[in-house]
Amino acid sequence: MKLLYFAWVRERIGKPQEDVELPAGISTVGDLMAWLAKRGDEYAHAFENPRVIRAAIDRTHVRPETAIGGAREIAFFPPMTGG
Amino acid sequence: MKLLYFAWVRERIGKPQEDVELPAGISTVGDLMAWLAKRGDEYAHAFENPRVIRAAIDRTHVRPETAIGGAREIAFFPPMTGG
Amino acid sequence: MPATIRLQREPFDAAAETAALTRGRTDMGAVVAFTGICRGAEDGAPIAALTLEHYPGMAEAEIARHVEEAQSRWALLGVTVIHRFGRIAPGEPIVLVLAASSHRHDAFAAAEFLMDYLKARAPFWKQVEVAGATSWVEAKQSDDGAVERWREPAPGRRDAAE
Amino acid sequence: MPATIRLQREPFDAAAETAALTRGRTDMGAVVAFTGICRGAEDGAPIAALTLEHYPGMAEAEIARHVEEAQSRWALLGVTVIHRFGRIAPGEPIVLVLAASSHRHDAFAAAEFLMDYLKARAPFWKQVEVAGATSWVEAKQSDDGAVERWREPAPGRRDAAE
Repeated sequence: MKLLYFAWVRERIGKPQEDVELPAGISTVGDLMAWLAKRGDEYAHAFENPRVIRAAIDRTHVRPETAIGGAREIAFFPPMTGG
Repeated sequence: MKLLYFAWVRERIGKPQEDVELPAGISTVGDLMAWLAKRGDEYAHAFENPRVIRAAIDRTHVRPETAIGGAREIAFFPPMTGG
Repeated sequence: MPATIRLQREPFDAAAETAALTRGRTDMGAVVAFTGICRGAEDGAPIAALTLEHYPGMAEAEIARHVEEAQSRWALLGVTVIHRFGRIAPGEPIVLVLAASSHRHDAFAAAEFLMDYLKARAPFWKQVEVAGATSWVEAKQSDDGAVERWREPAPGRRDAAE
Repeated sequence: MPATIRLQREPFDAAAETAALTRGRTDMGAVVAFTGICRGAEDGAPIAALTLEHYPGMAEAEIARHVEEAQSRWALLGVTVIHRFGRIAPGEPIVLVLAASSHRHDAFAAAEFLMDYLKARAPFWKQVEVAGATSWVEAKQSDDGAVERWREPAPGRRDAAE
């Protein structure tokens, strides 16, 4: 599965994207964030306050409780500041 | 006193402006409209439905019950359709 | 605050007016431009032209008063209002309102307020030529409603200010 | 309805975009143009530049979805949304929203809806350079509030339609 990171999530993790193999038992976006947070200090820093992290599955905004299902691309980023 | 007419009020009366001497007893804008309506068929036509006529004293919107006071210029016109 | 108010017979250049309002300014984070254009048909009937009559002197003074009101209600950094009179062909611009602010809600609210005002309260009258006949455009009740809603702070917009 | 959506690094020409949207049309009685500009200061501190990051692919798709929503809610005849990314200096334009309609209220509402959406929901992130240091701009709660109000018909605007 392809993961994308933007803005300070990208900066803290230190890369814009990566491919990961998810272990069994990860069914929601929130599960994925909790699992990522344990992958190292840079991930722990990025996901230290998961409530402020926004996520998109296949380029559509989703909530932490959303099931990952057959997602191809999941992105994590801070609240948007466009316009 | 100078009277100004605009749009179909002007067309019905047949002139854009005129100077008039008001007789005694005319104290409000509504009194003036009633007096003007009796000055001839063209005025009667213009003021046949005084409720749709708007008025301004010295370039400020006023209501029929507004006192004429020391007005220099009174204008009568249909509801505005600018913009 | 720079305020430009102009009544004119000639067409205007919205881009040039916007450039004039914003040139050299880095505090204007939001500029709303409204352009009102003469439509080619009214209720399905083709329009040959509009002719706008106005009350010289009063129109300028009334617009200026409403620009001042807009300035007192919203944090504006500049306003331009240009309203044409005389004969206007379909596709030609009739009116331009520019409102510049640091933040978008003030610019949007002021531009819409000024347009609602111009439609219902500014001393202009439109005559329309359809199929060789001219008639005066009737005022719309909805325009009166639109201007009345500004008498109280509109719900849902002031509290959304940035 | 013609809809133009573009993300680009280069500045845009609002006048040329407006001309492209309205050329040859005599049904567009009302055109609202919103331009968002990089301000020269934030909370009193001079800004050297903004840098905008975006999520390619998602940004275009999300904007297109909201243009469609605007089209379903208001009687629109054309919409243009241009959003820049990359480094943007003070005074330079960041975003352009054009909404054309027969009537002004639809054009105003659609432009404001799209801007509120772009501010709070479109996948863009602003980094600001102040005094040699860069930092990510924090999202404003008021922008969330601004976008939430569109979930229900806003009081005082739909009933003022022409």
